[in-house]
Amino acid sequence: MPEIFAMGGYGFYVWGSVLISIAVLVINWITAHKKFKSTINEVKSFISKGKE
Amino acid sequence: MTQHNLQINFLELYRNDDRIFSEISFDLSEGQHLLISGANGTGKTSLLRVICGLTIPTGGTILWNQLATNNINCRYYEHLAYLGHKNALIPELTARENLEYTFEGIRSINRTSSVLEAFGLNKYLDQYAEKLSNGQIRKIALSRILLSEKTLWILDEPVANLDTSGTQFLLVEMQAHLDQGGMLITTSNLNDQTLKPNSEINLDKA
Amino acid sequence: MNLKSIYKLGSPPLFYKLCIVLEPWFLISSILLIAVGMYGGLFVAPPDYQMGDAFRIIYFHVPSAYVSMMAYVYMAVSAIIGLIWRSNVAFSLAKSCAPIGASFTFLALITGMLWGKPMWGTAWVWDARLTSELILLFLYLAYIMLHLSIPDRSKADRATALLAIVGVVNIPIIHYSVVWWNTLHQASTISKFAKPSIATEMLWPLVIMILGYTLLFAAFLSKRTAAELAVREKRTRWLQTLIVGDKNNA
Amino acid sequence: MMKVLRIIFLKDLKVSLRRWSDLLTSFILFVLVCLIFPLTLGNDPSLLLKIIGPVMLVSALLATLLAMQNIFRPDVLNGSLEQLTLNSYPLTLIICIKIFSFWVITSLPLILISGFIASSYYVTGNSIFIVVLTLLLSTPSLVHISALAAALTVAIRYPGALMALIIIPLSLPIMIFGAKAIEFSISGIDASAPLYFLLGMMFFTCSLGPMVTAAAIKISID
Repeated sequence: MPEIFAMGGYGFYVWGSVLISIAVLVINWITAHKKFKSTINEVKSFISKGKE
Repeated sequence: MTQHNLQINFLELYRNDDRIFSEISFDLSEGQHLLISGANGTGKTSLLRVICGLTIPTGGTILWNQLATNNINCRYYEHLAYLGHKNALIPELTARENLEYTFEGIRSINRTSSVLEAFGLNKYLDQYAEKLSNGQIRKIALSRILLSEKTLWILDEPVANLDTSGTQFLLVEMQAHLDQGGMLITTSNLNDQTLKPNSEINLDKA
Repeated sequence: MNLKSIYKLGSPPLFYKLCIVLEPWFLISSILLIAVGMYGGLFVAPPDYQMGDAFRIIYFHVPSAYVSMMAYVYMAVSAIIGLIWRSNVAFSLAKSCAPIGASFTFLALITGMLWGKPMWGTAWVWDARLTSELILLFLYLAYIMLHLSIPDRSKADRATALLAIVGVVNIPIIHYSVVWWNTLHQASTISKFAKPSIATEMLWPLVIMILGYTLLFAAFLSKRTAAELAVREKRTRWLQTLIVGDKNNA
Repeated sequence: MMKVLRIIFLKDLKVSLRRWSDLLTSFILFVLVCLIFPLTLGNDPSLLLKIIGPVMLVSALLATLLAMQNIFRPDVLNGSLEQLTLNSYPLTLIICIKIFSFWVITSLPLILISGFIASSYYVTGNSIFIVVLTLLLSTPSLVHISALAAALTVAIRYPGALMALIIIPLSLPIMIFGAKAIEFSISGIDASAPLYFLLGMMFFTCSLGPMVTAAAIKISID
């Protein structure tokens, strides 16, 4: 198993790019999700405020 | 002269979800004067800008001689003269140059001098616009409207910061314009009846 | 799909529901595809004769570069549709494309530099494709900054749509002027990014990764577009019933 | 028709001449930036000959960026741009005239002085003409791109940084080919290839630029 991480000496670069890709994509997902949540709540409050 | 008319139906404008105005419909034909009244901030200026085509409304249509104005812009503007709160004068130019700047053709000389005489602007013609007082700049902007032979005049609070003689002359000119078959849309936030409009739209209602 | 149904697709309520429904499917399928692609790329594919195992970074660089380019073109097309038909759907699509596209461009840049380190010794080597990727990032930043600095939403939508159209017209010009400029300086280094005639077991993970990244882009896009559309259609009846109606989103 | 356009053009020239401070600052910036490089880099001819291309183009870009910030801004503030949109001539034509008058005001002096600056960089013979020709061909494109950026950011209070962020990526091809044209002519190679590209870019931006800028103006003064 360990030689998999070695990646023929370039382990740092390959796994580095893997980790960065996953990190950026996850951050992308989180921001998209959070933005969706906050917008829906904002629209909800706008609707309830509009109702009174 | 063909019979011009301006038709507006169900105009509405929302800006970032707050309603500026909605359900505005009216019909304006030659020789008529429409007054748009209402307190400050009820959307009078926005309504005028929408009619001029400067602002695109969220809903509703504007028809000039039964043609939608947004696709016949240039022909509509041939008949339109608009004066907003800003006096559209270039400070670096003299009053005379400002007057000539937007004219398409040579005005009849006596017509020009009579208007300028009435507004008492003759001796300020060669001064830079930035040196003139607010009232005088307003008069120059108004005289540009009076001298432009356009059928539809849209004036935003024309009598604001005008002295009495200027106001009198302006009223006479407006009446003359209406008699010659011109059309007029004005706004005023003080509900005086000096302008004697044919029809009125009040934007105060919610 | 005759024109009528395509036009119907543009109507906000249907598009909003579509985004909400499709988004989890896009996400699940893209995660699966990326998992398979990563496994194939990192472990199954044989090492490259020249680059050894470092070439596996291509499985992360090429898909993100592809998606970043596609995202800008997608943004420009929806900007054009938005300007012509003044449709809120198109404007919210264009606006939500920008941050996602920018993040993928950034990803492509980072993996490109990590790629350059083992291959050419230095991270930044002014390679034609990397440089035009960097300029693409600046085009995205210009779009996002312009959108943020104009307060009135409908004015911001239309102004940024113009910028997107001008940007997309200039992308090929910029790319080929950078390529021309690059051939003057380093005619020798053949960029490894050129479509290598690689063996099939190296190729299929790449195709799967590109597909996975595209679906991921679609998932993020539908998530953000739903949010943008909700903001723009706040006052409409259909949205209020939808928002108040669906409990699961509460 | 032509009479009115001539009136507008002369008026723009007169207005710009009266706002001479903007005209001068962009001209001075160009000369100063071209002056700073020899002072900081020392004056051995081989080095200066190498850097004249990029120096010329970059300072022309900075001068245009600075000068074009107030092409539309004062007119929007005093409302005269609205009057320009509300007349019976298409806005694209008026914007074309306005941009041309600004090009004459801000870029023409740069082009005229660039010959002298080139000779101060030990450039000799035919390539001084090439330097002037390169600037002549590249400044219209820069002016049109900056006008578009100015139109897009006219409604924003501090547009400086955003304008640069919009202009520089879009004007990269012009910078690359301009610098290459000068470098080719100095090192004796025939510089017609990059010059043809600059000519192409000039026609491209001068034909489409005003249309897009007019649309941007209509959006900004909404």
